Amino acid sequence: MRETARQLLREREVGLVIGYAAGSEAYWVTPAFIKEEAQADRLVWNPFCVNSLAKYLINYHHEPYKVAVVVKGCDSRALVRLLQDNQVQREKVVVIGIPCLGVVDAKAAALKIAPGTRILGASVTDGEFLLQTESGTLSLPRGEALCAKCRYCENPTPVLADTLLAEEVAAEPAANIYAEVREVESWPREKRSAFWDGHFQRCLRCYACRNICPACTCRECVFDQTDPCWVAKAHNLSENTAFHLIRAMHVAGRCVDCGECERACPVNIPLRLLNQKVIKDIKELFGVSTPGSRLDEMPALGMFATEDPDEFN
Amino acid sequence: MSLDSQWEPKIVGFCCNWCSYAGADLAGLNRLSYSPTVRIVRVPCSGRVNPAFIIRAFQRGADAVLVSGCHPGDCHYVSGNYHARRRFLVFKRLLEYVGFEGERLQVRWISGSEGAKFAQTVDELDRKIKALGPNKKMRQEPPGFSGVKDHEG
Amino acid sequence: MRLAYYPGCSLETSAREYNHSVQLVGRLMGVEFHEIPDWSCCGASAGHTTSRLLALALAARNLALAEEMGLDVVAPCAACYQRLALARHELAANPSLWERVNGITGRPFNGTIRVKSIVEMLLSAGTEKIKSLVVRPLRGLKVAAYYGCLLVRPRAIQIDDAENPQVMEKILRAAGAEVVDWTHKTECCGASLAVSNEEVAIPIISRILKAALAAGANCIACACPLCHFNLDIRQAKAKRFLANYRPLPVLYLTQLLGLAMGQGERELGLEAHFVETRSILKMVG
Amino acid sequence: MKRIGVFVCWCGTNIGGVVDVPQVAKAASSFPGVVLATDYKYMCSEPGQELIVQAIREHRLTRVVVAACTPRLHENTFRKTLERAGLNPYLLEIANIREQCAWAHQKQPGRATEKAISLVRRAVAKASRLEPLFASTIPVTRKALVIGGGIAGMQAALDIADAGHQVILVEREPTIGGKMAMLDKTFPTLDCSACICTPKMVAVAQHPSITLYTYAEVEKVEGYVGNFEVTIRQKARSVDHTKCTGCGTCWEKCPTRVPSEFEQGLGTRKAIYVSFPQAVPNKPVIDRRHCRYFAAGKCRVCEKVCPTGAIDYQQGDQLIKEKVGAIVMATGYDLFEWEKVYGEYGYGRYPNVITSLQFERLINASGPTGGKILRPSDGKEPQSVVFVKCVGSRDPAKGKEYCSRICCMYTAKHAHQVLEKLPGARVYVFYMDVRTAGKAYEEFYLRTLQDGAHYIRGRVSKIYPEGDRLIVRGVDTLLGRQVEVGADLVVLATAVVPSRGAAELARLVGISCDQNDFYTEAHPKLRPVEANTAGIFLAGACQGPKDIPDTVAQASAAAAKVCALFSREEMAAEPTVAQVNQFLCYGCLECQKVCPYRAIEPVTVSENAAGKKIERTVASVNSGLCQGCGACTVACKPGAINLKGFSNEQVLAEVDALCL
Amino acid sequence: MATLKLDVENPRELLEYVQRESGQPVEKCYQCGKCTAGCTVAFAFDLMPHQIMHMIRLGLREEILRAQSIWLCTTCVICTARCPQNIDVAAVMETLRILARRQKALPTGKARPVALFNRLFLDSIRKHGRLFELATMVLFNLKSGHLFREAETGWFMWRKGKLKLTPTRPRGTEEIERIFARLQEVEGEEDRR
Repeated sequence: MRETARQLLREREVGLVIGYAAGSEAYWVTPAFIKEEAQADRLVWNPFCVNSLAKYLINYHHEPYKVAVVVKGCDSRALVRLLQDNQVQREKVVVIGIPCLGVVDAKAAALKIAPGTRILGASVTDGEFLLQTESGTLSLPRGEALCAKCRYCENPTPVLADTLLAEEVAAEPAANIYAEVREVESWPREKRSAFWDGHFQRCLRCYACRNICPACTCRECVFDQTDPCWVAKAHNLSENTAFHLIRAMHVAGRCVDCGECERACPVNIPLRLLNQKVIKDIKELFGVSTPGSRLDEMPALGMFATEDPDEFN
Repeated sequence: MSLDSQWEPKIVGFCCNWCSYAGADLAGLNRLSYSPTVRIVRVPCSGRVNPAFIIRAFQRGADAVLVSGCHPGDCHYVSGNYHARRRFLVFKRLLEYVGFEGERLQVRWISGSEGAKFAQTVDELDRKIKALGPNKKMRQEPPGFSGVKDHEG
Repeated sequence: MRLAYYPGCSLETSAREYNHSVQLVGRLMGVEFHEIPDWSCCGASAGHTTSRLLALALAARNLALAEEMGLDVVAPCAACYQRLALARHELAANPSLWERVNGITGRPFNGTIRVKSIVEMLLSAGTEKIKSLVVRPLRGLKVAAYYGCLLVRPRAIQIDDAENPQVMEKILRAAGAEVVDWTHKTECCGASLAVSNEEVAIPIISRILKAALAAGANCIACACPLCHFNLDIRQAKAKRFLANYRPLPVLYLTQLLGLAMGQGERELGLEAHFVETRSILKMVG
Repeated sequence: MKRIGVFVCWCGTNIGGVVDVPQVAKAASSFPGVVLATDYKYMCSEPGQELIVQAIREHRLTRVVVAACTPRLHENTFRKTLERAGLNPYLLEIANIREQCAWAHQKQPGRATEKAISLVRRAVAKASRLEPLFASTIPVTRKALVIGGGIAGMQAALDIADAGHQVILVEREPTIGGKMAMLDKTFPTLDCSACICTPKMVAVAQHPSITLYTYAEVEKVEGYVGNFEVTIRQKARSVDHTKCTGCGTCWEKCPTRVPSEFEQGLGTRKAIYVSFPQAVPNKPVIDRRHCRYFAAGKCRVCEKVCPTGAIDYQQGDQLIKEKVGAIVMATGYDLFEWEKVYGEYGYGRYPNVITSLQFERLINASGPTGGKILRPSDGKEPQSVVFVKCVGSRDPAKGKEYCSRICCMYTAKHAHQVLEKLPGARVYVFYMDVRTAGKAYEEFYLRTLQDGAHYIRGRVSKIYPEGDRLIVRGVDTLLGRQVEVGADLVVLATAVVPSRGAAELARLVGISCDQNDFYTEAHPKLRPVEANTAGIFLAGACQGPKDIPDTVAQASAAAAKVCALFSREEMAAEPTVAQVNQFLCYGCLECQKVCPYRAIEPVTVSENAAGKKIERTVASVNSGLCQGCGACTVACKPGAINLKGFSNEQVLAEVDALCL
Repeated sequence: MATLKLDVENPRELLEYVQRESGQPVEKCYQCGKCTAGCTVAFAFDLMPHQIMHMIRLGLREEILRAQSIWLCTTCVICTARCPQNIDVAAVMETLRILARRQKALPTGKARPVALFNRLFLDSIRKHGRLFELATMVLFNLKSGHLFREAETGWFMWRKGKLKLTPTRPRGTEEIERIFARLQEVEGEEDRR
């Protein structure tokens, strides 16, 4: 990765490389914005590189130079969506794709080790996940340590990349990706209602979910507008629910299931469970793929087919 | 029904100007009597109906929402109802998912000649909602907040 | 290629020569046949005209047996092919019916194997393969390829176009024969009525013979023992309806192929036909 | 502060008999912004309107609510009332308390009154959010494009040109005339088709206001009603028509013969050719696919013999741009390709099974047989001719579900012609129904029956050769018997389908097609000659199967519509259209994808961002094209695109008011 | 010919039954007659396929179940393949034949030997698992009263070794018997309903 970045910068191919750099702790990586060849050594790739970097590209939309960005499979879907929404110009981006075996849910991993033990590093293989700590290497089943979104990954290999930094990783045979959604669907209505009320009640309306979302690229979000006032700023269950429903509909057909909203949520609202519901329905109803999987497939709610299912007769 | 018999549901209807609004007019013209609980907002096309409007209705105390447009293939604007169909297939499922009774959002294709269908749809919806009782989900407390904001000056 | 083999009732008795020629030609082409142990009658027309469930159950039992062997099944008899293939199609299209039928047979069929007709089996190796095996090209033969009604109808199981199929012609051409373009190749021969109402069947047979004769054919190729029985044995009775009758030998597709591949008339059972086949042998030399 | 006046109408007893009108007015007077609420017996009457005018002036009203009948009835009436009082007409909102209140709830007057109050509250809420709207005007280029040079296109072009407007007529074949030029006689009058068609062709060519592009296709259409810009591709003719005199030496000497399209394959033409002797223009083109020089690099015979040096092998395609204000689609029809699906009729293998259009050529005095009915296989005169109707029509399994409408009549004509030209010949017509709706049509059919044609009610299941004849096996459902006829010639009345490429052209032009690819009219009853895109009109069989009189009528109707559009230099556009707030728009262009009218285009705006000048793409609505459906407003996440007259703010206010 | 009384009871009952059992939209039939036109056996029919389709709509149950045509149909499926309305006419004929059998309608004329042969054929399968050609033929001749029908054919086949004197018995005959028995149960139950 460093070599690729160095080369791109050296040959003035790009003016900027967006990648990951080590943070203050091993399990903490931060976005890195590398402009000079010499700084390329700061770049890292490890199973803690959970965040999606694609959205940063928007900030460089008007810069004269090209930008290189590091993407995992899920991030590449976000990039595709940004391209489809004309938020990023393809010819101004160099996509460095990383076929990925899954990234780590640091919170979950931390629960597996003694409190206070420092994490030194981690690696993921096909079968297991190895966590290096001060007190030795710990092996965990992948399912227990990986982010929820990595348990069933549709695109371990980026759907779009100019260079791939490793061998392609084949997608697992389609498992029941939406098992959790189906679980919630199967509950009685009252239980569903109470479940979501409970979560929405706690929403702080901090908009972290929106800010991190690669599908949210509006110049001024409806929730920031006062006239018309789509949703009042008041913090109560009604307004919070309205906020989440409108948001879900706004990202319907655009949400690429990157899980960043859920990760960013300070009060742990299961937002992926909400957005996945819409993704699942759209796929089932209209026979489309997960948004962002294909550059030539535009958002499902901007299209129609006369033979779409109809239950409104 | 355990509810106070005085309670009448509040139902907001969105009718497209070309088919369903005309269908509603026809129901009146033919003196078909139907429940007065549905109050109509005229929109040019079912494709104009933003799910956010429906969310707002529920917030403000509507017990149900009816969205009605031309039959698929008959849209005055060629394809508006096809877009509406996609949106509401998804939106209705989402509402049910977060705990709404599915009956509270009805989407129906009613043509300008289907006055009887309009009346029947309204009555059926009225009956269903009376059986369900008032909607509490997402309702603002206290109800009756006036969203009408004066805008001049 | 390994295939489960479903001979069907006729191939055990009245169409033994078809059975032999299929096995001979199949082996030459590298097919390994595994006869389904304990196969039973497919029900033929009596089954489906009596009860839909019965027809499905009789076919499904044999499909299940083949499935237990883990092999796709070939049914040389066109009638058996149609019954088995159609049953498979109908079951797959109707899960609740499928369940009922599995309950009746007590031998669940899961739909994991396919049914092949003899024509598909022969063509699956490609015409080049057939050409490579031909040692005695069928020069001089003008063959009317007769499909009858069972191979090309109904749509769900047809092996080729219903009005002007060409797959048998492809095989025959590969064997060096000339094929005639004729008009009655997919008409029904009336076999299901031949026993019970012969007087109805005979005019039907004569229409087909007439068309083949008019097209200048000197023999008919078929892939169904019922058609064969009708066109061959009943030719004597049908000829009184035909003004310009000359004997028209009726051969199984595999017999013709066998001849082209150098097999002897005895092995192919050519002597077992009612209408003399010697003229054919003379032409091929 | 808005000053709203509420006017509640009694409509005699229509409303007043059920709804407590004074109570509604009283309730309305307390709604926010309402400065006057009053009632009157008949608000739409002259005194009623005068009352509103006076009130507007007296109370300095800035918004008006009328609670009366449906807005579909009197919205325009009251808008004019407002205008009379000097108020912008769009500052009106109507509460429908008749159709959707008084009439529907006659048995519950109390509830009806309650609902009426609620509906008025809604109207007041919306009224307080109304903004004045102004109808914009669009300049109109008074020049029309007609696509297709058959009888429909020619008629439309002539009518528009006769009205004094410029017309551009584009035809993809080397000659105009279309299908009608191929026909022998026309039903039910049996007058010669060429005799009425060729004069039209000449008139088109000579009309000073018509510019004719033959051997040309429309390649691109941009713009909107009144302001289209079209690109026409003039295909290379390889003949310089300014030099060519049409003397005919080249096609006499050309050594290559190919089946003639005009003769439907029954005759031949040369590689350099005019389609038929009366072609317009009567100058040849080289069919490069078949020309020896283009195929093999040798020959050049035509070049050698041409006395004027008009042959130009180097000629390339030319692109021509034209600005027009209206487009007439007149692309006509083709015949259903029966050879691909009707195996039971031989898949086209039997030479004596022909289509009815081939029959037209066969019987045409200028056709390949000089008008003698001779069967293609051996040139013998047929003694028995069988006509089969509904081949591809009324056949969902193999063809089209619809009735092709013209076959019954032309088959009757063909049957008549056979009996007239071949005395003693036998004619059988297999039919399902005989449909003769049209002036003098039934009479014509009955005459054919009297001529001796045998009409057999039933479909044909199989046609096959026996000897040198064809056996037609069908059914006579009236006899309840299977029937067989020996035939020397079988004529199939094949379905009428849109001409090849019609659907692609529709996409290019921006109109829609039905499931059969016929162009969709804006309204099946009331706007049958308009496409759903403003400024585009339909003529002839491209909209659905049609005979000549209907085609000509529709062409003239389309021309009248064009002339109406051209009657002024500018046209007014409805002001209730979408509008983009460019500050909010972030350029995702989802709105563009849902717009059925292609009214939304990206535009680039420059602005200063953090001290830098940047360029940004945003959506922009062409108010000439926008019809105001509002689909775009829902597709727009930030609400940057809004619909005037039905804005987000207004609808939300209405919802709020209804929920009170 | 006798006048048909069209005012039958429950005129839609037969139509609905046939549509349900055959899965075919008989209602879509527009009487073009293409089924009859192509029918292999139409020359021997007493009622034409298109007439039967029409009669189903009219609910003329008696007339249809009395028809020999429904037994003479060879299920060659030409009618189905060429039906412009995509109706599987052969399946409709089959449904009627099954209905006739279940309703114990007595086949007459040419239909009798067809029904007899079908029964003997199935009896043979039930007993032997496979068709025992010789016995079936002999029984058929006995029961139909034409003792020496096809004797010549039989002799020829005997000479060519194409006739077996004993049935080949697969080991699964009990299984076949069970299928028949279960079916009788199931269908008996349906008939009672």
